[in-house]
Amino acid sequence: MSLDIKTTYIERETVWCVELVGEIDIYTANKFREMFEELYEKKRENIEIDAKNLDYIDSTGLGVMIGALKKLRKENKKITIINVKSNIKRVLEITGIDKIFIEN
Amino acid sequence: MSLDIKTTYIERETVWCVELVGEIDIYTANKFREMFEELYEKKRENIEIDAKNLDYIDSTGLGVMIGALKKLRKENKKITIINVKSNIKRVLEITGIDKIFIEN
Amino acid sequence: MQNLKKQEIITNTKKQQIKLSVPNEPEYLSVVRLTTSGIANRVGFDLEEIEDIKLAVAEACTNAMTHGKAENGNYNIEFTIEKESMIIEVKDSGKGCMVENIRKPQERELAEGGLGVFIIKSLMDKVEISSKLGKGTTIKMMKKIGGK
Amino acid sequence: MQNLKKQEIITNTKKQQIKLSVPNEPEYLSVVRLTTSGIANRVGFDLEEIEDIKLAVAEACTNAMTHGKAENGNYNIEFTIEKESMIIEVKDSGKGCMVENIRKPQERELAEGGLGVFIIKSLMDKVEISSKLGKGTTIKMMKKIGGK
Ligand SMILES: Nc1ncnc2c1ncn2[C@@H]1O[C@H](COP(=O)(O)OP(=O)(O)O)[C@@H](O)[C@H]1O
Ligand SMILES: Nc1ncnc2c1ncn2[C@@H]1O[C@H](COP(=O)(O)OP(=O)(O)O)[C@@H](O)[C@H]1O
Repeated sequence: MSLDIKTTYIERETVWCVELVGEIDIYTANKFREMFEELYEKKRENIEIDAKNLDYIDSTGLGVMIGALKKLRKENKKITIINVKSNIKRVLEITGIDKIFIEN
Repeated sequence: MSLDIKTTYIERETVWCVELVGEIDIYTANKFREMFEELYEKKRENIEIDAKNLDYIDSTGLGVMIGALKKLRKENKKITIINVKSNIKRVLEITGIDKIFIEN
Repeated sequence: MQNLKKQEIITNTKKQQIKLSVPNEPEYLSVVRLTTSGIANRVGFDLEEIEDIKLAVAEACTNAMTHGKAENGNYNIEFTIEKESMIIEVKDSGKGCMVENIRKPQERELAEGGLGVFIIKSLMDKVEISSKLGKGTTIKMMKKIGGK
Repeated sequence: MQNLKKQEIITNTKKQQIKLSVPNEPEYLSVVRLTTSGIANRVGFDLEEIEDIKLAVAEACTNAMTHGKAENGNYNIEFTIEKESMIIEVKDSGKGCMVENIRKPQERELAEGGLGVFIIKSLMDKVEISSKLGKGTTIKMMKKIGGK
């Protein structure tokens, strides 16, 4: 019923690793948005989200991710998600957002 | 949000072992009561309740246990509880029922 | 026990309602999700269906909070359990909207908003939105029990 | 975001209410427990306090169902969150009782009943029972936030 975020910059691969633990909804979305803003200020690089311990995301959280992606795309960078749980995969698929964030 | 019960008669120790998994409230108390009635019909022996996987019990459940104990006491038998979780121990202590069911 | 058995039979034929009134505050949305999961589980939906219902209800509640913004500070959720379906109504008494203006999101557009109603419609078996400008909005959704 | 921050400040000064209306059926008691745990967790109670509140509310609901037996088939629970405490009222519109006849259970007696109200009083910081014969009963209980 809360959201914990751990961010690490991996020098060698020039990528931000973002580990999400918990739930993203209208209550925790601000924290999620601020994290993207912070990373953007620090280093405009690709972001890889590890969703292994993310239990829930709703349209508010997806909106934050799309907003962050739009900004990064202007720098030719991308956001990808790995280790997505089945219920979250379902939302991504329904909204067509899987094609944008999940690499094959 | 349900109750599973496993009963085994241990010949060597002449005792019924009762394993409870789940929660006992007004919804599941009937099942709990029927279990005691069944054991009573089969063999009027001591009963040992293993509460390792019992997450919750309320006054309805305690009432069933007291009722069963009253009947068994007339046969000089007893009911004991082992492996009690802290929240359940608290209820037993508050009501003074720990003295009746928990052996030291 | 005789009594309880009798009661159970009556229960199965009449429909039952659970009502929840929640403050217009994001922090209580997790409570709504928990309650919704508990009811859906009790009614007999499977794990995947429970996730669907939970998300759909949460999306409707998010809309009630962000678009509805009812003055009295609370919005309402009603769960009606029938023999073959569960109906959930999320009602706010907020500013309302023009229902015919709600559009399906365009995939290529990468829109940050406009996903909520689309998600609800995708996850539930039937969805009706009714709204009166200045009077509030009701999103009514239905999921069949054992509908797979 | 600016807006949300402002809202949070307002939030902290006014009291908030969550209301739940539940059918008089034992099968929904687990839903009440889940909702109660969720609210208590949100409000900031620790694990042990959450267990206490959950049990106290469940005992009051069991009484509403067994003794109250409201005609319309539902009973109500109201959670009021104040700055320093949570107040929970369990209300039925059932047959009521003579409050002064409710007694502390006698330890030596091994009574199968009469534990519910005693447990509620033991677990909560303040408990008031009001009842009118034929009109229903309200059990109002309070737990201090950070009261340890
Ligand atoms: N409870 C509501 N009150 C007022 N308007 C609403 C409500 N729910 C939905 N709407 C309208 O429907 C639109 C689409 O909602 P939705 O698909 O959830 O996307 P978003 O909330 O991101 O705009 C909203 O922008 C709003 O105009
Ligand atoms: N909601 C209620 N409606 C009517 N009577 C009630 C209610 N709650 C409690 N009572 C009265 O208080 C008594 C004590 O309740 P309680 O301590 O829970 O024990 P028990 O339910 O086992 O009798 C009940 O027997 C009943 O007479």
